[in-house]
Amino acid sequence: MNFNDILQQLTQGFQAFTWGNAVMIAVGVVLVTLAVVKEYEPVLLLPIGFGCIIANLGMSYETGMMKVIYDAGITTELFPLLIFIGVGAMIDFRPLLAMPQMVVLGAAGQFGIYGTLLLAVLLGFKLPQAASIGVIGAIDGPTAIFVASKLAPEMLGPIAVAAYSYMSLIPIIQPPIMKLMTTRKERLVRMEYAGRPVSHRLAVAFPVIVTLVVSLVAPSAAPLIATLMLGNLLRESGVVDRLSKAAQNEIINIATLFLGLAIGSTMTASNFLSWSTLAVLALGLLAFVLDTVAGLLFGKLMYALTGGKINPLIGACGISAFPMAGRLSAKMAQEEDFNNFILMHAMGANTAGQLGSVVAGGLLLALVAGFGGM
Amino acid sequence: MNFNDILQQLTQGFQAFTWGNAVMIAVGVVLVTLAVVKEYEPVLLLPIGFGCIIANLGMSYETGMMKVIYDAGITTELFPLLIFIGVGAMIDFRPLLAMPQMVVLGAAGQFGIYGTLLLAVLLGFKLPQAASIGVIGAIDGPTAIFVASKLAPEMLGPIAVAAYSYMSLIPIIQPPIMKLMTTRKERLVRMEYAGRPVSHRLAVAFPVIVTLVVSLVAPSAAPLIATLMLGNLLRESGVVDRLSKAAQNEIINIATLFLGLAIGSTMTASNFLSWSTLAVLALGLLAFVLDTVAGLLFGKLMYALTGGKINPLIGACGISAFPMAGRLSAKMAQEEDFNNFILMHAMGANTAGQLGSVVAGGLLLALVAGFGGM
Amino acid sequence: MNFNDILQQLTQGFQAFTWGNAVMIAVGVVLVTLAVVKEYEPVLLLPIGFGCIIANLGMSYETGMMKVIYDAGITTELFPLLIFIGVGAMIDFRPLLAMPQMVVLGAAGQFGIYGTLLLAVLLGFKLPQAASIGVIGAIDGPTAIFVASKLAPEMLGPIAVAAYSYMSLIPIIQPPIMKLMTTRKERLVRMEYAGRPVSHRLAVAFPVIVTLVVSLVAPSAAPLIATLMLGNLLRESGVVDRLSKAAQNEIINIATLFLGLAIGSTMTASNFLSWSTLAVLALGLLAFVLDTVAGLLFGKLMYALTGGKINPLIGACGISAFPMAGRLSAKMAQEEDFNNFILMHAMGANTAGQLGSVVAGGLLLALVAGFGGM
Amino acid sequence: MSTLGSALWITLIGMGLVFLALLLLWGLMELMMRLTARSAAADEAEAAETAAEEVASQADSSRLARAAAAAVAVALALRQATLPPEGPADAQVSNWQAAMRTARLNQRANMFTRKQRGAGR
Amino acid sequence: MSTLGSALWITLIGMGLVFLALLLLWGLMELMMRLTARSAAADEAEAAETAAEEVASQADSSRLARAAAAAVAVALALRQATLPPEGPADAQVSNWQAAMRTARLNQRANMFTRKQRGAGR
Amino acid sequence: MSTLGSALWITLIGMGLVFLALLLLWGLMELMMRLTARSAAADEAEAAETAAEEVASQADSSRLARAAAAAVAVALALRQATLPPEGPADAQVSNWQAAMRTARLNQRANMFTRKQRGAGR
Ligand code: NA
Ligand code: NA
Ligand code: NA
Repeated sequence: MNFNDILQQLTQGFQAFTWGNAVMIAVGVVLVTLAVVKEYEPVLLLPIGFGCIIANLGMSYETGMMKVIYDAGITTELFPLLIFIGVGAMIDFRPLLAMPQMVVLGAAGQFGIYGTLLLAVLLGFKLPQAASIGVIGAIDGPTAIFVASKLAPEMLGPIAVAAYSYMSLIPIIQPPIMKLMTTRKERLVRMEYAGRPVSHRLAVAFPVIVTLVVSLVAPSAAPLIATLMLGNLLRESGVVDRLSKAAQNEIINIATLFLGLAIGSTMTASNFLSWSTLAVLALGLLAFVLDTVAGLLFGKLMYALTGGKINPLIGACGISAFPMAGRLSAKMAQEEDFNNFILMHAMGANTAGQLGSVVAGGLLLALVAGFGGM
Repeated sequence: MNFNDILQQLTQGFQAFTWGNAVMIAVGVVLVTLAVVKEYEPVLLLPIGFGCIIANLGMSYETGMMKVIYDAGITTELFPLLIFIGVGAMIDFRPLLAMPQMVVLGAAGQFGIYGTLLLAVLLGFKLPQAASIGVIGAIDGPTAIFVASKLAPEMLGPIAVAAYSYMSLIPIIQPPIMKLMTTRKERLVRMEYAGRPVSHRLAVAFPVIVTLVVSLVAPSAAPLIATLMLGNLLRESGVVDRLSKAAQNEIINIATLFLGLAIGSTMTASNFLSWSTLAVLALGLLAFVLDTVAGLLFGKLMYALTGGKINPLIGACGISAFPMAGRLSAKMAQEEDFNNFILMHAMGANTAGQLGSVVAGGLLLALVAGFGGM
Repeated sequence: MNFNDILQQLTQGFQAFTWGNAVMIAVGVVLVTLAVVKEYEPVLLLPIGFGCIIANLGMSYETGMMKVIYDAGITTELFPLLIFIGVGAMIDFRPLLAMPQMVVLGAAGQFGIYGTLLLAVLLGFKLPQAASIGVIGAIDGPTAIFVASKLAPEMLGPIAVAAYSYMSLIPIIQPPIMKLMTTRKERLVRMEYAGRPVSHRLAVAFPVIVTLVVSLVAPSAAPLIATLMLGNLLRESGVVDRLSKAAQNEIINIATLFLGLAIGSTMTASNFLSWSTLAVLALGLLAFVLDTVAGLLFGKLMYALTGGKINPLIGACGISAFPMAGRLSAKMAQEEDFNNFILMHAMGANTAGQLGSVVAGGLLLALVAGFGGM
Repeated sequence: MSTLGSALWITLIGMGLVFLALLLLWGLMELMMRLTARSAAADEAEAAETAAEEVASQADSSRLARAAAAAVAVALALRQATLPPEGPADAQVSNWQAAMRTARLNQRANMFTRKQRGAGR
Repeated sequence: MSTLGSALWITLIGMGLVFLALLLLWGLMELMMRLTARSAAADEAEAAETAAEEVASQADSSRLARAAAAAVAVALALRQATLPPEGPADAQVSNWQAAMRTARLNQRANMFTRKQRGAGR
Repeated sequence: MSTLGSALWITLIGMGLVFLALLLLWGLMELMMRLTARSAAADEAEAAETAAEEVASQADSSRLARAAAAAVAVALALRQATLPPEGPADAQVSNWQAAMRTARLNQRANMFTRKQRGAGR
């Protein structure tokens, strides 16, 4: 027996502990605090924060339990896809079907991805990393995680943190931009909800058709769109309540908890404490702003083209961030005029943004591969 | 950079797409439609149909997410077994315990398996494939999938589709045969439900005893019978409500969804579009018919032996297809005579058929192995 | 074709069956019976018993389905940790926070671990095996399984059976010791529940702080304490109801069912039928007794030091066995004096015992490794 | 090509294809909406009818029942007046569907509400 | 041997063993039913009693209560008249069982109905 | 060293460290309890207030309402009298929090109570 060995065994927790770990634990505590006190996307930020804390206490994604979870759900890409099955089962695409012209806003809301990518490249990031930063501009958690885990897994932590933090900050980030870029007259525009009824048959066919089209046009987005639409099909079919409820509850809850932990477990001091993390956080915020600006510009364009029949505020929900952005736009319009209800239009644009984000994310994967970025 | 590469990246969805894929997508759409509009076993045919669609859009069981799911649940045989835990927790074996003579019908209802196997061999199928086609005659989804995934995984798609489609068509397939093979006098037989009470102790002991007997007699059926009986034990024990409910809800729902997707993902054009698929579909239907005929013949035999005390209609529930076949027989009897309630007898025969199917499936595995078929 | 081959295929169930298997099946039946009739920890003993039965019918953890489950949840250590997430979400640490002096009893309740370890070494067990037997004295299922699966996986079956059986026997094991070691006067001591209010903020911070402290002091306990505290954080945060409920239901139920089965599947005749199993069962009982005695001694010490303000009965809940031991102490006090409510104090000591068990288990792992025992 | 050049190309092609894909979806959605307009109207009418029945059955015990049902029926009639007459094929549910639905409902009821006989022991 | 020959043998042996296995189960079930007939009768009686109590407690507030309880009791008496007298050992639940059940019920109640103190914040 | 020697050392070090770790936790808990005493009192007061409101709203329809509310308020006042005055910053919830909570509640409501339009078909 050697007392040195024993002492080492007993103090290995302290020996492995570095200042970097202490800083990262503080970061984790901040994330947990934001989740609990400020209620910023708590279902994700709380597990991410806790995962970050334990990653810096020796339980990172490179070892033990967290490695098992990381390999099972992130390496295989399963967790974001399982979450998408649940999300799909919660989305109602009827407003979009009734007003398909909203897709324009859903496309416009993706400019931030590419604008951010360009800026990241200018700042010296390599193409896959720049694209992973850009995908924060998809403003959709599972898409961002799916793309980043393929292109730049080492940056998954900061990217997921940025994506979810800013998403929960949308009620703070967007309103100033919305007020700055629209006139009061524009914000007062009332829109009749044409209310074209959507048949049950079409509501069921829609997820299948979207899967077909997107899988052909952007095959890299196929897993994302297929799972999102599978969830939606379970919902709209009306004949598989058991499965639809499993998707909206068991499946999404368990996947969310372990996705959050697994992402947090990548936030070790060596991975996270670098200038690139700061750049990711800054560029991620920029992506949100660019998306909003582009969405609003297209909203104003539609306002002009329709002779003032479209309230440009709904441009801001093309960014995705379903369903927060949709609700916020409707709320902003109501603040100007209490009797102005544009929620259905906003939700149409918002679900279009969801589709646009998935398509843009998939194309990004294909383009980076095509340009030799991988 | 090479624009050819990029173009190829961007158009790979279209390049890989073949006419066969288009046909298979149509097949998938038909399955989804049958599930939604006709409500044919929707919890399975809807995921199978959707899995088939995405398999032909590049997401087959050989790659990516679907490979992960396929390997996790089909290669390991876990999904059908998890489903059986849930099924076991939903079965009440008391009617069978009160009338154990019903096992004769549960054995008779397995003739279709072997009759179909013989015919398939005559048509030129090899033994393992013929046996996999025959096992459609077990008329029990998990058993068919368990056996086929071991003997002929390449035929899993058509076999599962045949098994579940025909199972949902039982109210259409069986009645003409039942009317043809029984006289009105036979169908009018009323049966007193002797109603021997079954003690709690026996209801708990039964799953353990069945596990023992079947595991020794047909060890290849051990996983199937063990999981089915585990579920039943959870149910009958009355002391583990939490686990029994988990089996009947979370476990079976999640396993069903992903089992369906995984089976659908094997239905690629190259796997499915062949004469053998047509043969499987035709022979599978035959297996259902043969099972029903054999069950009814034994029903008539019991009618004769008991001096007319057994209504031969219950022979038709020996085929398994729990619980649809049991309900259908009872309904047929009531159509002849509104005051004739034979549901308990029908359920006795039906649960016997469930046991018979599992035993027959296990023996089939052992015999094919013994005859050098693997 | 060779009829010998076929006969062998068909009778392989009987051929592989030994007298040892028959004995072990009887053991499994006894466990199931205890679970159902006596209601001894049925959620664990019923799956363990059933797993034992099928392990001796050819479905052990070394093959097929049970191997898949064993590898997925025991080899990876995932099942006990998932259970701890659920347990954490069910524990309320407020009584302990209001009376932190109770930690002394939670520490005292771990003496049995080390006392048993010493005795096991004296009986000739090697260090890792002796430590695994000792950890039964943690009187906490997941801790015992976590430690034993690392130090002596071949003894996992008897250790888990001892841990859970004796835990359910606590209302029989503890009362005589409690009566023997305390005077009626001591048992009549009433304790005012000071009722210092615990702020929401502290209730949320507590799991994070405990994770930090324990991970540094006993890094081998980090996975156990991290999962327990993750569950508690989900609960106390109050902002992630979905996740907290998933932890308390889906996650813990599914993990419990398969943990039980997997442990049962290690109880093959060759693993279980040996003198060491008897030694484990005897020493495990001793561990419970030693824990209780040590806890009561420290309870009496506190009674003396506080001038009779502490009811020494609560010493008996320092052993862990949450929440049974806590309830039992309170019940014993009430039996002496119907108006004596010490449940809050008992729960404080009981949750302290839970923490003490995890810390002691982790230290045991580190010390056995440090002393070259592995 | 420089990384920046690649990035510019990616931006150009990427945004172009995003718009293309979504405009394609627009076209398909518009097409499908028109193709299913009739069945959509039928669905709406059916839903309204169901709602009317529900209101009637809920209000059954009071005098309000007939008034409420009438109100819903009027609203429904107004709506339907603007729609093409619906085919009878779509309005009625097949026996088969009814049977399957009943079976599923029974099954579900069994699963969840059935009293476990052993549970009382 | 030809594949067809094998298939015929498989059919013969397979169906033979299926019948054998199920007939074996029949024998076992019949045996067990007879061995447990007494305890089954006791279980039934207990269940009937519970039902009677439930009816009584549900109907408590009305005059129907005693009538209903009486009806169930009569039905029960008629049934029991045909059964062998039950042993007292089986009818009463041990203290131990009662304690464990209570504990489990408490635990369950705690799990699901407990108000999370932090939740109101 | 002999195995028994190792075992003795393990016992010594192990139990020593268990006590050390738990005593360390004691110290931390005591410290934290003191640091958060003020906020704990505020939480309690808030909880009491909520309870009072609940009692009031539940008893709304009867005369008991005001009496009950008064009783709770008195109990609350007595409790609070012994506490330091709470800062207003802690008592009021920020707009941001209110918005997020509402959003989450809406979302939850949508998820679970929303009628699936297709379901009625
Ligand atoms: Na977006
Ligand atoms: Na069958
Ligand atoms: Na302990």
